[in-house]
Amino acid sequence: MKLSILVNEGPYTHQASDSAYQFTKAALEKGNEIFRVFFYNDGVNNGTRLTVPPQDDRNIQKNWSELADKYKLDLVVCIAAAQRRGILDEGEAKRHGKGEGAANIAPGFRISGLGQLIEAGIEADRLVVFGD
Amino acid sequence: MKLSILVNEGPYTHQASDSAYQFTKAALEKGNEIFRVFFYNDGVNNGTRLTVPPQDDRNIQKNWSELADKYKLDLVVCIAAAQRRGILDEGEAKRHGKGEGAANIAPGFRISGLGQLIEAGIEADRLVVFGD
Amino acid sequence: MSTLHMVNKSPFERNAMQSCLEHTLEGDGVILFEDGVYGAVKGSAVTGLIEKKAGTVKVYVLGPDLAARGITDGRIVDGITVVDYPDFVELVTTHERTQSWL
Amino acid sequence: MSTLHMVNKSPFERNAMQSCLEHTLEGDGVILFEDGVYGAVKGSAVTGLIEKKAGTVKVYVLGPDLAARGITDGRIVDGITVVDYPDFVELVTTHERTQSWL
Amino acid sequence: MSEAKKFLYVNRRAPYGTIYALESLEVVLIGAAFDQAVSLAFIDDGVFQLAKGQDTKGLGVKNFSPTFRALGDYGVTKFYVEKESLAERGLSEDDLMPITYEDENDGFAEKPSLIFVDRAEMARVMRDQDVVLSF
Amino acid sequence: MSEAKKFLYVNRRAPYGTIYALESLEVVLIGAAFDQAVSLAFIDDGVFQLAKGQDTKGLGVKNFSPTFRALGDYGVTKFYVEKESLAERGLSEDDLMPITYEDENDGFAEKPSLIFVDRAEMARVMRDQDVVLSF
Repeated sequence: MKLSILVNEGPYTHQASDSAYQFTKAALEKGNEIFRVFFYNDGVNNGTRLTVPPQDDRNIQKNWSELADKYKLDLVVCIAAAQRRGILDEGEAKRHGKGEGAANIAPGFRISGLGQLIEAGIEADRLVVFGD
Repeated sequence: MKLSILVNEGPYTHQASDSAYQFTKAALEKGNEIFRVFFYNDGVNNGTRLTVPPQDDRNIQKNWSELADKYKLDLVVCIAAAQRRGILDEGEAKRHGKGEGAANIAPGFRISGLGQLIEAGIEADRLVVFGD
Repeated sequence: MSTLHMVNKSPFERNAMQSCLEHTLEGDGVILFEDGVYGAVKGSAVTGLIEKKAGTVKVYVLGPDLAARGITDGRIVDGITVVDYPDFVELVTTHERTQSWL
Repeated sequence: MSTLHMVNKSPFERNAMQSCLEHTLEGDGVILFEDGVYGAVKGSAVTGLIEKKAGTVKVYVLGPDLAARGITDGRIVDGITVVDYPDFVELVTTHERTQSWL
Repeated sequence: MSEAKKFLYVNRRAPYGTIYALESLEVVLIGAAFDQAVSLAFIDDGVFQLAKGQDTKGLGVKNFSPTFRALGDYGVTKFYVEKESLAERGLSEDDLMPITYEDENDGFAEKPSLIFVDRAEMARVMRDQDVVLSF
Repeated sequence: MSEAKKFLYVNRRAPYGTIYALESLEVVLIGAAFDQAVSLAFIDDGVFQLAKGQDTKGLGVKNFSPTFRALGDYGVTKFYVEKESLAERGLSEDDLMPITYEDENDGFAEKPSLIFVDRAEMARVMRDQDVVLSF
């Protein structure tokens, strides 16, 4: 079956991102297709490459990036929510004059518009929402 | 009177940072001393210089930075909480190999240890906590 | 046309589980996960909310979340099914839609 | 040795206001702000929680948060004082400590 | 793209204390361009989003409540509001903003967008959907 | 620095669903080095933090509950646990981890750190503080 996932909370603070990750992984391992994982609200903070979690803790961003790499997942960070919270790709960083090297989007994530969430709802058989 | 402020949530998602800002401003305007504003949990996200809020919205980071500038406030972001969430100063960015220009700490904020929160509790007459 | 309702909040802290249960219809499923698993425990102040719905709604609880919180299966209300992540995925696919009670 | 209790959560969504009120002592103050201001409104399902404590505890509500939510002063429970941010600061300094019910 | 799906946006949170109400509305606005069947549900603290007379100047945040009144122009005309949620909060229907739309199939007659339903009806509205979004 | 202040850490949230319990504990650990009078209060869902037998392997997150048992070594020996909060959640005192400390003023005798109090006593504990921290 074709599933889309919506993640509304950032890493570590709420369990939402962990739950979404475990769910997505289980869905893929069972042979389901993941049309898209969309990150909204504080969920955009999952897509920063700057986190440095404690050595004995999981690295949530890396978990997502690796899953994306393995299964060719489409991880989309909402541009409006990302701007409010300071998640930028190179184009955005340049456009807003944040300086060379300031882009903090993590590998495997891309920034795009909210229409991608609507499309995820239209194209998938089920949309599953994880939040606070 | 000497006050310390603790902010446990990030900008925009919860009202906590707005409330803390309005409270701190009112306290200063009434002639109180603010010993320190400490940012913990997702509160560390108030200290990113990368936010680009909509034109018709307030800029919470800038509000804090300007208040700090005007009143010589000590805005401290917890280092452990900041590492989990991807808020880094230049030293941290270099130490963790995040690349040139990756530091995203905003003007007027500094990164330091949790001891600074305990000290804020010890040294101030009142510690006021804003969170979710 | 049944719905899988997803509840991830403690029923002692928030009104999500109660509100969810008041909006379920015959044949719906409810999965308790994250802090929502506390709603599945016997002998608490909110156990009645779940028990009242036992006849019309099927309730599931996520095992890994129970284990993390030190809740043994013996403390779960009779009739609630303990599931794992693959089962959770299965439940999503076998209900027509999901609704998250955030 | 009185405490200023700070409540910023809707009493319909969370248990913070109720838990707070059950832990107040004679002479304490309670300030309702952010979504906590909904607890100050007359004629709701939780109005009784505040009214029950009216004799022992002084309750304040933050005006700017009321206005944002469209709540006029006439709808506030009698005996609750509407305050602004400078008053809020004053309340913090005139109580011995603050306790936030997050 | 497949044929039109039924999207329901469930609003259970108060405005301003958190951003969820506002960011949900931003999705509704974008979603309106997609030619799907859109409804909004207001239950629990979500009904507070529709309160009359919101004035956020004292907080320095944006009052987004007028945007609800503009949704009719985007073809979003079904706002299901739960009666029990209003009553529990000491609210009556008159405490909410009047929200209307112009019905293009009826000579652009102005019609109410707010549909007051009881909890049992709300449960049926929820089940009559393809995609249910909550924030 | 001024003389020792009384710090109370109030825990009202369940573990794992949110990070507040863990990050509160991290403050307690750092705070223990400051030679202040430290107490912890567990009320409402906070009592769940002390539950026996927590096993987080299935979630891939760190089980931090053993850290509570180590706090005695840092001089943090007063864990006030509210009886009503336990009862409402179907818990008894036996469902909690045993937490003890060695009393250096009493020949390092092992003593319980958990102090079970009713709600009225908890209210008095809270008022007997200089600084009350909640996360």
